[in-house]
Amino acid sequence: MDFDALINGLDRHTLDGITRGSIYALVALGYTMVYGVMKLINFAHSEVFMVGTWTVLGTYTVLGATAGMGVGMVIAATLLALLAAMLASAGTALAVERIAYRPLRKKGAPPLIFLITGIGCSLVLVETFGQVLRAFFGPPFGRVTVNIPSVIETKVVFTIPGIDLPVTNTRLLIIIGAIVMMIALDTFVNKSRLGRGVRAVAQDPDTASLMGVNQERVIMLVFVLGGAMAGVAALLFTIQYDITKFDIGFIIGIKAFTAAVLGGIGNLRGALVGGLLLGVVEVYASQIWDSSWTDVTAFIVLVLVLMFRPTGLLGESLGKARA
Amino acid sequence: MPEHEIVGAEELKDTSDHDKIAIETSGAVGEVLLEVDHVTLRFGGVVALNDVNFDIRRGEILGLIGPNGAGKTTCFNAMTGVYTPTEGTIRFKDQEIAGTKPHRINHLGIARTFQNIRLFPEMSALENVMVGCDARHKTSVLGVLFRAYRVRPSEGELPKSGIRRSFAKVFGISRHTLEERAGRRRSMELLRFVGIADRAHEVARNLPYGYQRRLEIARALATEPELICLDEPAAGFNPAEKEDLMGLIRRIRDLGHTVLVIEHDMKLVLGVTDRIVVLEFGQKIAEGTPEEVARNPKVIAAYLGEPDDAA
Amino acid sequence: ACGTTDTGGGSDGGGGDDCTFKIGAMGALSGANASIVIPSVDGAELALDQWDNDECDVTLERFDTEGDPAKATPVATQIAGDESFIGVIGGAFSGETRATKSIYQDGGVPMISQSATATDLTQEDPVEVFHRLVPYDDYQGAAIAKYLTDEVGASKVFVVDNSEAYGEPLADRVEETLGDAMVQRDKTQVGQTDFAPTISKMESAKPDAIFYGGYIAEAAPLLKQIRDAGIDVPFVGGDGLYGADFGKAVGDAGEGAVVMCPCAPIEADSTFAADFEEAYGGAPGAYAAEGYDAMSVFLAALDDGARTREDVLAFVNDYQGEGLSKDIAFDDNGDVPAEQVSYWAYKNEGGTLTPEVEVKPES
Amino acid sequence: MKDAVLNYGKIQALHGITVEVNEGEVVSLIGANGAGKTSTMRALSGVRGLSAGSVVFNGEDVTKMRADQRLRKGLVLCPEGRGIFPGMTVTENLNMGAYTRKDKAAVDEDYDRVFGLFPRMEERKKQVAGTLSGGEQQMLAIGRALMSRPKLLMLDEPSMGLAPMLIQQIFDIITEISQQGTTILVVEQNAKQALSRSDRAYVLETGNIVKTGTGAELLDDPSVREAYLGVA
Amino acid sequence: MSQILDSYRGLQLGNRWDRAPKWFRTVALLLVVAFAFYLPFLNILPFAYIRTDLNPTGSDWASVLFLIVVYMIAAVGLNVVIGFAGLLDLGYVGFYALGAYSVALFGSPSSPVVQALQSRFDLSEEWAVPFVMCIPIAIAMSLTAGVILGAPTLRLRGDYLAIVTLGFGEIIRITARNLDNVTGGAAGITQVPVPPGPEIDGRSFFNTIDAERWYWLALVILILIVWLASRLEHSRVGRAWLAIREDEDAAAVMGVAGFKFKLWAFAIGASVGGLAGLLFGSKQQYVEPNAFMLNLSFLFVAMVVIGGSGNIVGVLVGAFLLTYLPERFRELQEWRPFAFGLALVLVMVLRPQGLVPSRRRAAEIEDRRHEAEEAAADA
Ligand SMILES: Nc1ncnc2c1ncn2[C@@H]1O[C@H](COP(=O)(O)OP(=O)(O)OP(=O)(O)O)[C@@H](O)[C@H]1O
Ligand SMILES: Nc1ncnc2c1ncn2[C@@H]1O[C@H](COP(=O)(O)OP(=O)(O)OP(=O)(O)O)[C@@H](O)[C@H]1O
Ligand SMILES: CC(C)C[C@H](N)C(=O)O
Ligand SMILES: [Mg+2]
Ligand SMILES: [Mg+2]
Repeated sequence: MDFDALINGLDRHTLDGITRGSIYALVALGYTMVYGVMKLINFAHSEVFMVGTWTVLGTYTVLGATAGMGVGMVIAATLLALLAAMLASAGTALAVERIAYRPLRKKGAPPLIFLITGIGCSLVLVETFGQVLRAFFGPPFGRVTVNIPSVIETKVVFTIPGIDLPVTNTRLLIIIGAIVMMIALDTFVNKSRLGRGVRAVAQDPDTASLMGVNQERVIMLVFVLGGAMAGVAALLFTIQYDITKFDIGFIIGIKAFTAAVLGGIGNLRGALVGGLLLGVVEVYASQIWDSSWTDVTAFIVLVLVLMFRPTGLLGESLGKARA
Repeated sequence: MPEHEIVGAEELKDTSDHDKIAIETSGAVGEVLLEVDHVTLRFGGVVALNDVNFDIRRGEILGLIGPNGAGKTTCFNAMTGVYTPTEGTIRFKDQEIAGTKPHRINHLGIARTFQNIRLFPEMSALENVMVGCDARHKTSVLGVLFRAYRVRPSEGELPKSGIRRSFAKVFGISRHTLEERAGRRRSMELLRFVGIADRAHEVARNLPYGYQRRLEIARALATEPELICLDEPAAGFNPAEKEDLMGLIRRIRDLGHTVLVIEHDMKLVLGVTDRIVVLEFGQKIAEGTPEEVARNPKVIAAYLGEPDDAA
Repeated sequence: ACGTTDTGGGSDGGGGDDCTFKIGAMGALSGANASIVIPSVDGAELALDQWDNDECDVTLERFDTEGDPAKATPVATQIAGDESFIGVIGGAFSGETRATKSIYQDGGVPMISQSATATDLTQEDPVEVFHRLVPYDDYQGAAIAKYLTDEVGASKVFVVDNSEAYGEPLADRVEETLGDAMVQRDKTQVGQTDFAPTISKMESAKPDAIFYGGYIAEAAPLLKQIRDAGIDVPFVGGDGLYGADFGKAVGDAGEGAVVMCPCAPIEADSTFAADFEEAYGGAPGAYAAEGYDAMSVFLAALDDGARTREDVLAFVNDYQGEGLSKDIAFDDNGDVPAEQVSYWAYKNEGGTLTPEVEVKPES
Repeated sequence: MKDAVLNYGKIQALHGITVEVNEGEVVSLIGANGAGKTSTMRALSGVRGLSAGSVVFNGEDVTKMRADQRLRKGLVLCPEGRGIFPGMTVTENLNMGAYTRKDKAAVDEDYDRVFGLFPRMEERKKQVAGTLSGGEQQMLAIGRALMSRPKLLMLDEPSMGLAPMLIQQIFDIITEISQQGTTILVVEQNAKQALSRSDRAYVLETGNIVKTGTGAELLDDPSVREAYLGVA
Repeated sequence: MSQILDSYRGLQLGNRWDRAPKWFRTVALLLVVAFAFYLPFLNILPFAYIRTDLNPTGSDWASVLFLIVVYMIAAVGLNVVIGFAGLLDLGYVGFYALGAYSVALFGSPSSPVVQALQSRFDLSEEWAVPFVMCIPIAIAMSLTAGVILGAPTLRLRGDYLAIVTLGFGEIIRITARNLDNVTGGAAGITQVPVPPGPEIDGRSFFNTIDAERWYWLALVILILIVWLASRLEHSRVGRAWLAIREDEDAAAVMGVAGFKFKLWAFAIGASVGGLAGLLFGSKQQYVEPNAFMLNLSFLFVAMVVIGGSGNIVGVLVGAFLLTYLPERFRELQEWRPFAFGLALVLVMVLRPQGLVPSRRRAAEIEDRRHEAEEAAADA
């Protein structure tokens, strides 16, 4: 155990943790929104994220984007990749809903069944990139780690004065990107008409439909929004880590789900709080011990939090998200 | 799930043998059974019960009335361990029960029904009642698994066929098996007592409303409570059904149970209870015999309204 | 005789003078690490194709274990139970080898591994049937450490491993040999993508070289993030990175990274390279020569008239001959003598690993 | 509504009933618990589909429409048990009532109308609806239904769970709304009140219409008096 | 596909079975059991096509049978937790791992624990806890773990419990991997003991080659466990679980000690899982942390749900299919996971109640389906 390492670089480690947590938080949104409205853990959401990362790679490849392009080109390529990733992820999420969940909803199946079709869908998507597409198109599809060109070159943009902490452009982008998206989504759900519809269905689906809310559309909206957020997460992830893989979603998915529960599943702001907290806890833990103990620490923190706050840090319900 | 043994036709007769389901009581009629002592219960800012005091005496039928939201159901919940009072105590047979877990309170001898029916919808009526009977059974989980606790059966409990009979004579019969049989018998008896034995094997979800209400009562009786609390048992009954229910409540008392009943139907309340407690805004505003309460101006103002409106 | 029971329902028994046999190859033929296994099996197949023997009919059966010990055991039981298998090439990884060698021992199936390097396989509880063409990690670790100190000239090495059965003991060995020349040690996890905690440790330790014991999947993002953080010291990995996919996955950031392998480079203009290229459309990759050699030993046994597992095992135990990768002879534990092995550092240049220098560890 | 049959699983809740409401009327539906009153309302509003029969509204067949589509046509249900959104404020709940409407100015007018009917709601604008008293919640639910500008307002047991005084108030409001030109179909256990306030009424028993007539007629009918008014 | 399902439904196997006379059921059951014991030698065409070793790269039939039965045991145990008590446990592999590790840690002469004991008590290098003693140790360890995990977390609502148990499974695996000097770390533990038995052909009775003996052993244990589990189902305990599942608060007021019964479900599930793990570890004679990845937990849950949560026969069928099919179709090689995923989705969408559902569940779902269909007014 090495608490010195933690204390000495506390600012640095916190920044690392927030960066990591921002991605968790964005992915967690998808879990939390779907859960809030349908009381269902969407196990395929991790693959919605995975598809986003491949879309970024695809966009870059099509555009021929590489490191060292002009600033204008970099911005254009990044924005295009963002758009493409959001679309692809949202589309994947929607497809999962259509194929794996909607038929079950029509049959009134119990929640456990949704879990299994979710796992099945997740496997199908993973294998699509790890096997099916490879069989047809060859590499880069397959089971190996794939390099994504770092279109945005990592640079230190400024140093936080006083604590002398250098902040790179990519980190800044991730943190700001995540927070902006969260605020946008939160505002949308709390202020807009459609958002009100989402909250109404979350609280009482039958009555909501009596108010003229089309439940099916709300469900679709929830998947689309969650998917789009996963797309944003995918772009930010590739900017920072420059890689993807057929099963890249697995671990991030589990972490994001943990984050959602930590913050209070069903609660949008909880996803942010849970994500950031989880990221920070993990980074701290890998300083005190090493990375082989991070997951254990993270889960123990989760259990401790749930023992004192059985519905997560900020409590439940999408409907009550305003609390 | 294999179907349960088919119940013989004679079991469906609506006469039931009270001796088989009457309970043993451990005290004298008229002594205080349950005492609600300065109980206050708050939910955040809402004061659902405010310094409420009353007691229930063994063998009586006590009515609890009051406008909607007065705290009647909350009072039930506090007595059955669903909520813990913020202040004050509740004593049952001189034992403090506020804050005790619901299942422990049941074991002490209090059972209840729910305002909005809460049966186990996918279980048959009989199974619902058997869950109640199980509360009095002693076989542990390991006992069920290994059935090592064996009892020497009485003559009537021995199986008919030869080999099994001698086997049971030598090795005894596991307590689990005996309890299971006894529970089934008693449950059937109770269903007959409340008058719904004809549909014992139907899942609760599919029973008509009136049957469901009575099933809830049977299930509560199965736990052999000294005090049974009924939350609006007549809700949705027509006048004839209400008349029947009044008879049933009296018969329940005759079995040895003490009854506490919440009801909005004044005809029923005035007709069946020995005493009435009136709540309003979480406070007790009156207590007394039905006649006294019905004449009480406070009660009329708060609850009954002009005589014409007492529906 | 190897008293296997007759569980192989569909299999026709081999043995006798009739020379129809199968040789199994088991390893991760799919999955993220397939690129460090497939070339060796291809090499073995090449040896079989080139084999010239009218009398015998031998086939190579590939068994995919995904490198997972749990999946490898039924495979091993199947091979052991089927008399027509007279030998096994593999396991490719140490974990699956550890899990299956007692099964092969019970079945009397001779094994020749092309790449399993864990020390304990031969040093702690050796079994008679197990042989390998590579040195164990004690030597590999020492060679890596030597490269780091002598060739790189490092005196402050940062050692990272992946907490798994292959990377951890290798890194232990490197650490042991480096002694004071190691500044800090850290561990990562399989599947990890964000290495910020490790990198901040590196930043404060200010190493002059980094060693990573693990596989490609995590090495690529790790190295990228090291470079992104502006740490420009040499990066050295073990044979877990010795695959064509490493260069592809790491991209530009991998330029100049070094992979150490207990395998000699195959001359690009050798006939083996040419044949391999022709058969599989690429230069021979990881352990291709070792795979070729493993098959050659078995084939030599058949040439020699061995017709049972017992015969083959006896032949392999006493085998002495010149192989593609090295002169082959197995000691009592099944290891090739240390002096036969050459260690090479390969440098990643423009996405391909090119031999840089040979390293001789003093034992 | 014609020959409506509605099933819950194997249970048939409505055995082909026909209910008619003319424009401008107040019609009430009475019957014992479980008679199928709520089921009728659900079928009319589209929360549940019919197994047979049809629903015609303003000359248009809406049988196959979803609840939200019917709402747009002006067919609005204020459900049994209020069904307010407990996590939203009073204002947001009212907003939900106007969910499908785009005419902002008219919506603002309706706020004033609702607040005019229920001054209590104006006082509690910012309160989270879950913490309102039962009577207040009922007012909110009716107010919210009005926000959808119903042509036909269906109220399922609006007096349920209310103290006698409040019941009086709610019925006064119903009368007022009706005078403002909204057609009303109301389900009530409180048969006496309901009948005296309505133009016509239906009596429902175990999924069948057993009686129909004007409110006053039924109030005098001896069998109705015995069964639903508790007067021997 | 749905036609096949319909004609299958038309057979009404379940009802016919219940109506059949008792002697018929006994005889049929005995025949099934006898056939199960005979399976490893099944060699008569066309039945032999079910064997997994027909093509050259197939895997050993008896070994596959063994694995199937071990997974069946695990699935029956998990069914107590999920199917009976209605608790979603996504970390069941943790108990399975504990069982395997218990026998390895205490029974293998090369385990650090045994070595520590040897030097502490001056025992010989050969000494280790005998296999028979390892069984109670394994059961006790996993049972204790079940209680330790359950006690603080069973109060959590359903989906929270799912993530906490998932975390538990990971904690067990990672701890086993990291604690080098207790568990042997990532390299694992070899020389795991096997059950005692007479030597045959110079090999111990339970060896790595003669997998059918392992299969028979596992089968006997499976039959025992199924017998005990079905005792639970139709008793006050099973009723209590059902009541909790349906309405926990109402059950509590009826005197059902919800927490206690849930904890029992957890403990029973855990010890059965531990027993399955013990068999697995002992047969492998090698235990290492990567054998207990999270995916295995999902697989166990899938077995329970696909087969028909709550119905023991269904769960057995689920465990059989999910283990057997991937082995039978090894020739599909890399396409197997894809096919597996596809099958999960298809089967569940077509048959949400599971392949062999408990009748109660089937009725429940059937009713809800009608409702859902009718609720869709545009239908
Ligand atoms: N869990 C809770 N949280 C907050 N407030 C509650 C809760 N339960 C009850 N209340 C409040 O406590 C008060 C008393 O409710 P209670 O259910 O006891 O009324 P009641 O007398 O049974 O009425 P009714 O005749 O309608 O059954 C009400 O104002 C109610 O809103
Ligand atoms: N969701 C449901 N599932 C199954 N049966 C139902 C369901 N809802 C209602 N029923 C049954 O349908 C019948 C009619 O019920 P409905 O709710 O329409 O009666 P109601 O007249 O509104 O009664 P109340 O006075 O209690 O509101 C009853 O027998 C009831 O048990
Ligand atoms: C192919 C090699 C990377 C295998 C490695 N030497 C091992 O023992 O696992
Ligand atoms: Mg109440
Ligand atoms: Mg109703």
